[in-house]
Amino acid sequence: MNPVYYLYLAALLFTIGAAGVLIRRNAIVLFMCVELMLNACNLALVTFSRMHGNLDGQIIAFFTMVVAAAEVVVGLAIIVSVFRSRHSASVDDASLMKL
Amino acid sequence: MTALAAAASQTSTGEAVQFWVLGIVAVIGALSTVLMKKAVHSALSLAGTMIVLAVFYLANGAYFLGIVQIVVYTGAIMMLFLFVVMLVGVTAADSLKETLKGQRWLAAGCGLGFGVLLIAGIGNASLNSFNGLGTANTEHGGNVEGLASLIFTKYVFAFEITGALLITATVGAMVLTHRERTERARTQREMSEQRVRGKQLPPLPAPGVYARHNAVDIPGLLPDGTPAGLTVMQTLRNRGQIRDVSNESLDRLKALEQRSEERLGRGNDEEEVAK
Amino acid sequence: MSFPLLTATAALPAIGAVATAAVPAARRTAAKWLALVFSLATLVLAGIALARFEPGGERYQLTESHAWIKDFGVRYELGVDGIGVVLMALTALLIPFVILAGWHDADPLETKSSRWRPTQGFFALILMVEAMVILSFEATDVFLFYILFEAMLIPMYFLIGGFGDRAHTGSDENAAAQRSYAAVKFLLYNLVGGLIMLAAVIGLYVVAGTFSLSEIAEARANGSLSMATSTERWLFLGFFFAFAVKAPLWPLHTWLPNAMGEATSPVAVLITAVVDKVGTFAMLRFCLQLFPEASKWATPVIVVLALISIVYGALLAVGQRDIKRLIAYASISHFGFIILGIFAMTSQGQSGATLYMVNHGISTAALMLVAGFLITRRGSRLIADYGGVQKVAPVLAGTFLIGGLATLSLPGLAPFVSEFLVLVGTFSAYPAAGVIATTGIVLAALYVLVLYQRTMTGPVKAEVQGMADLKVRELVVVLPLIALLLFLGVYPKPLTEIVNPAVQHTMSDVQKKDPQPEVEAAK
Amino acid sequence: MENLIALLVAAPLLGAAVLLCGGRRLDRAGHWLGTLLAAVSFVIGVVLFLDMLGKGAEDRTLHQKLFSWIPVEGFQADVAFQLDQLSMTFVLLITGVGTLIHIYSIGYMEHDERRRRFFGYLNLFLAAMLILVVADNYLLLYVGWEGVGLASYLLIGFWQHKPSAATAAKKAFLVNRVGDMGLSIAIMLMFTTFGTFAFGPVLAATGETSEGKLTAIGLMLLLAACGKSAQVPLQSWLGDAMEGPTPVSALIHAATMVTAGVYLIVRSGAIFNAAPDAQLAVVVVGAVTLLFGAIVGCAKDDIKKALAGSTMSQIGYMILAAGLGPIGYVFAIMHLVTHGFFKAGLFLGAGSVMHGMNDEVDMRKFGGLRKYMPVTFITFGLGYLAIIGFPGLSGFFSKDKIIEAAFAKGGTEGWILGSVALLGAAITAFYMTRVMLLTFFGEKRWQPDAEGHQPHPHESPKSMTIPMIVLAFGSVFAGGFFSIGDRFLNWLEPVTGHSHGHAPIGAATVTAATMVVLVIGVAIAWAMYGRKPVPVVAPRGSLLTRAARRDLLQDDFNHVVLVRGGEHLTRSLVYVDHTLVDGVVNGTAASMGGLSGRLRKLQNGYARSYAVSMFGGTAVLIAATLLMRAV
Repeated sequence: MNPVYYLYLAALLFTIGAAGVLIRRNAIVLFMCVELMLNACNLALVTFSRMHGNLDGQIIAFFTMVVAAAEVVVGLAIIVSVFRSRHSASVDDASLMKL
Repeated sequence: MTALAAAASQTSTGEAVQFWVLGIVAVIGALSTVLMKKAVHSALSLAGTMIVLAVFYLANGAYFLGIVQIVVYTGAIMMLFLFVVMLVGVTAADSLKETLKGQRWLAAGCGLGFGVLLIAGIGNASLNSFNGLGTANTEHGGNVEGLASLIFTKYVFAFEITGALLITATVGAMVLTHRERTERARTQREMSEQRVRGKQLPPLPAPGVYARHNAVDIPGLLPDGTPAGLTVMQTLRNRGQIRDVSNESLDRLKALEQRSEERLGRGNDEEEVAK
Repeated sequence: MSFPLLTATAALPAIGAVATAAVPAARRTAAKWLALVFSLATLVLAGIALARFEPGGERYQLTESHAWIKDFGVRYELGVDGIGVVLMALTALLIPFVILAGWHDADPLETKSSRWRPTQGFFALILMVEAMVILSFEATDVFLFYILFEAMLIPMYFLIGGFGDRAHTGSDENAAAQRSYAAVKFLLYNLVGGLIMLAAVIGLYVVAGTFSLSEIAEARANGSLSMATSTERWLFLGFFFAFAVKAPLWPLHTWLPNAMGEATSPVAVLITAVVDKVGTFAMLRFCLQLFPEASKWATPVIVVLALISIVYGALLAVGQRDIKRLIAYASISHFGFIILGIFAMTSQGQSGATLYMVNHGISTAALMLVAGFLITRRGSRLIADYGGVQKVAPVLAGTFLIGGLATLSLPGLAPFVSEFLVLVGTFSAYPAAGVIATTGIVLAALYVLVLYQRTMTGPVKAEVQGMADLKVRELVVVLPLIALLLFLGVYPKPLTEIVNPAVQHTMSDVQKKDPQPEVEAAK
Repeated sequence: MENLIALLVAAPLLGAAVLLCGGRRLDRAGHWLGTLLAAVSFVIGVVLFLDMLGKGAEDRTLHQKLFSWIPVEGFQADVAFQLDQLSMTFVLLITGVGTLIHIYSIGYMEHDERRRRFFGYLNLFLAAMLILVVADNYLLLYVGWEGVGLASYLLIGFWQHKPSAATAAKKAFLVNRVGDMGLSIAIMLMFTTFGTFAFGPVLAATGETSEGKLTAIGLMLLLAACGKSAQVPLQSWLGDAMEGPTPVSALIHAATMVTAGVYLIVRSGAIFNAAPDAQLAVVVVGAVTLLFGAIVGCAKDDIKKALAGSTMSQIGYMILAAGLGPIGYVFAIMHLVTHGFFKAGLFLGAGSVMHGMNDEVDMRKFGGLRKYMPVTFITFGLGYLAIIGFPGLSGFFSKDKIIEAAFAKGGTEGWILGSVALLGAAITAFYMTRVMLLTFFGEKRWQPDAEGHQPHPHESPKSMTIPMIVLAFGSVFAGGFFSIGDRFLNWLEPVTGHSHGHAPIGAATVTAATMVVLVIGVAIAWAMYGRKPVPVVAPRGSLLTRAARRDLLQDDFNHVVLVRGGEHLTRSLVYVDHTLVDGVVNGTAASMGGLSGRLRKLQNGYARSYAVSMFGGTAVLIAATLLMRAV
């Protein structure tokens, strides 16, 4: 088997995640979809690392995980505080950004 | 070690079988993450996908990342998600009905186009030769050692920055979710006591409630017809600009009553005559 | 290095603007005097420049040149030829009168708070406009000129939109809406023109590699810079469009009546007598000098448009019911004459056009300012609201009549000289156009006399009864203008002497010679 | 001597400036100052005249260049004067009659609070008229030409509070402007043809250009003359101009300004001589106006308007004579001078009558005034006799010469023109007799004025009668003085040239014919107005009478075609400007606004929508990258 298939899988997962971001309204699920996209990227990075025969790709994937963790922490905190004030986790409810 | 290194540098049939089986599981998990109505189900599906991905990392020779993926991602982050889902309400099921006009079609179109383009791009790239991680992993005595030597040498600056990022994120999360309360909340009892002990028991009648005028300088009338000076605003009271029409209006009230009485009385008389 | 006289002339009003704006709210009168003093000082400097200008000398004199934006070859380059120096002097001359005439136009309304200080702003903006206009008459760098050409819109916008004529009919809200409409229209029209010009300026840079007028002209003259015919034409059109909007030429004129009608009359003078002159001036300096072939190519169309402007503006002036709009349409007609004179490309036509710019500035200022005094007294701009003013305010009526007679180019007053020169110049190049333009003098008489008859003569209207005659301040505004009109009408030689050499340069730029009289040609 | 020419102009100009700018302080002495300066100008004129008489006929012309007026490359306009015999004649007429009328106005305008200004305007007129006649080039002549137009405008509208006066003034100026247009085009044509517009070079070079050019110049000059001299088709303003004070009518609209057209044509004689077509047009205009004015004069009941019709008709004679070429130039000017005397006298007489009759102008409300105003009657009567051509008086000599010259034109043309001139003489006799009879003879038909005052006719003060007497002298003797020994002919010939035509009929026959038609005219008038009482209210009259009362429908034509048409044109143009020209712009603005309104909806505030855009954008970027790589 050619490891390129991992890349195809990563692309597929990334696209599914992206579509999820566009379709879902629940902010939590939205975040999960973002995580899915990040994971897909990580998979691609790990595969590249293997292909190129050095560890830099894995390092980047590692950093991605760290950043994702930080992002999730802050993002979930925001969701919680928005939920407290609005009693809704729907991103469509926060639509004041228009004329 | 050598066996593992060999597994990393070439694709065995076993890996192919594992890829096709687990790959399908991963895609199903991703799809159900997107399509499940309840957030809990989505979270669980995502956790599944992530475990599959961890296996793939291991298969690709990224042993450290594979473990981290399970411990940090599936173990910590997904739990955090679940906590928040609980906080927001487990039962809250999303309606999957689209409210934005054309959003779903656009999303689907874009997603499809994007996917096709991505896959086409990968297909176009000349990726047929690969080196495998054998030498890279064995150079420092193993995958973890290899990563460590990179992180603490080449990427040490980025590493420190990510540390700062994590601290900031932690503080940020605390700031965002923390609600400040500097004094003790008042009990219901205290509130009702305060209401009774205040200067005025009921809210003041507004000008014109009982009055025949609605001008601000004319006091409202108490039920007995006398003016309630307190209903006029402080400034006017201080200036002495209260128009006292109590007597007029009382007289007028009396005249009205008298007239109506006369009319009623006559009516009564007639009724009596009729009887 | 010698004293930078041109920079000083432009900088002084700019400094004055800042100083005036900085005067505290309560010291309103001080702000007015400050503005007046600065404008008079500018006039002195402009007078010195005029005196130091040698008509027979170099084409551009009193030049200054400093590098500005090196990467694009933009230079801060100043210099005046006979046309520029005369127009610069005209601007410096008119501003003190504008300030004096608008002495009370921006006094704050009582209802506003004490921190409200429109007066300072009004006079500061006027001085700002003066600074920019003067500098644009001096700029010999295309890019510098473009920046000024656009920048002067900003103070003008606020002057029109922020300080409307208090004599309006209908409600305050309605008047405010009208005013902002006029201001926005002014701005948009001129911005569109400026935008197209910007494209042409960039195009010019791409073709020529420099913004310096003298360098481009020199390169064109010695053949080191040749433009393709179509390139030259497009660039010409880009420049000309902007100037035609500013001038304004039919059919790009509709912003002018609105702007002049809604603005206070000093600001209206500023628009038509000062700012618009930049447009016609730029036609002479940039269009003809940079694009001589394209100018000649476009001449037939421009002459026709100018003729339409003349007749159309005059006819519309006859049909107006609002005094200030009437004067605005009259100005459109006069701008038609100026453009006609420029593009007739004869010595008489171009000298006449230059004189016309000066004389039109003075005569319109006189007429418009007197009209403003009249309107302030009665509180209405409608012609029908007046009648018999002559009986109650004879001096006002007399000055109004003289302003009107200047507008209709009566011989003996300055505009006649320029108008006749334009007509002769046009006639010798395009006889038919000359004849059509001549009808303008009949129509001018019509609208001026109808205006005078309806407002000044006849039985005294009740509302006009007891109208005060001109006060000292107003006389100080009007009488010098009238004296100038008379002087330049009888003895325009000082002006023509300065203008003639510059016109000869322009004529040689476009490589045109005056048509020879038939009899001499036969010899 | 030359410098005196500038002084000649400067005196009244100074007067105008002082009187108009001087303010109320000068109210008490203003009229004296004005009159004095007019007289000074007259005296200077006389001095110049005497000096001129002392020289030989060939070097009588004086030149004076004051300064270069408009020096532009290839275009030289100077303020320069030229005083020759022709100009001299006019200078004496203008300053002489002008001074008399200044004196007359002192009395006539006594009760007007704006008398100072009136004298200022009169002085302004004198200055402009003098510039007109002593200019040495057409452009300076144009300055005077417009200057007298301005003065005329100011004086006709002197009583501005009357809407009719204001309208009449405006009309006069506008109609004149049409004529001025002709003059300016003529000057432009001269400039392009000759390269100059000074009299000397232009008139000397007429042989060097084509006849077509000269005809065009001639026709344009004729247009100018028509405007200023109230000739058909630009005659309509003169009748209305009678709204002005009577001295103005006498000076400007009878004696001097309206004759400027004749001056222009005679001055440009060389051009017309070389352009027979233009000359023919001049003759036609003169002949038509001659009859037109006479007919209008017959029908008017307003004494001043009747005289205005007469003025028009008499100027028609002059234009006719001027159009005849060298045969007629001298006689045109001679008639102009004698007409200046007797018409000014007639107008002053009319003013005197009005002065005594509470400013009544309707002749049907006069009658029998000869006993009450003897001086006016006698001077007016002498003027009357002069204008109808009573043998021995001024008009007889000058008009007779014109009729002779008309016949002498030769051919059918000569016969037609001669007959028209004769017919005109008959009509002149008729309407002037009518004026005379209605005013001074017959019953008293006096009516109280609007305020109910019964008129008490009385003789006017000395300041008014003396000028009338002086003018009456001129009316009686000027013609004879000029004609005996061909004095006037010899005086002007060096400037205008002269040629004797070959009359098909003898001079005596013409004179006899003139006498016959004169008697017929007078007789008819006597039969109609002398024999039987005249109704106070005008009878309806024949179709021609009614048309003549309305100036032969000229005004109606103007009103319908020009005024109404113009109103419609301007109104529709205002509409077009607002809806079409402005509409395109506003439409563009509105469509931009609409477009931005649509585009604004894309900004709906939903983060997911924005995300789709970003995602789509990314897809496009990837596609672009791939494509670029593929290429």
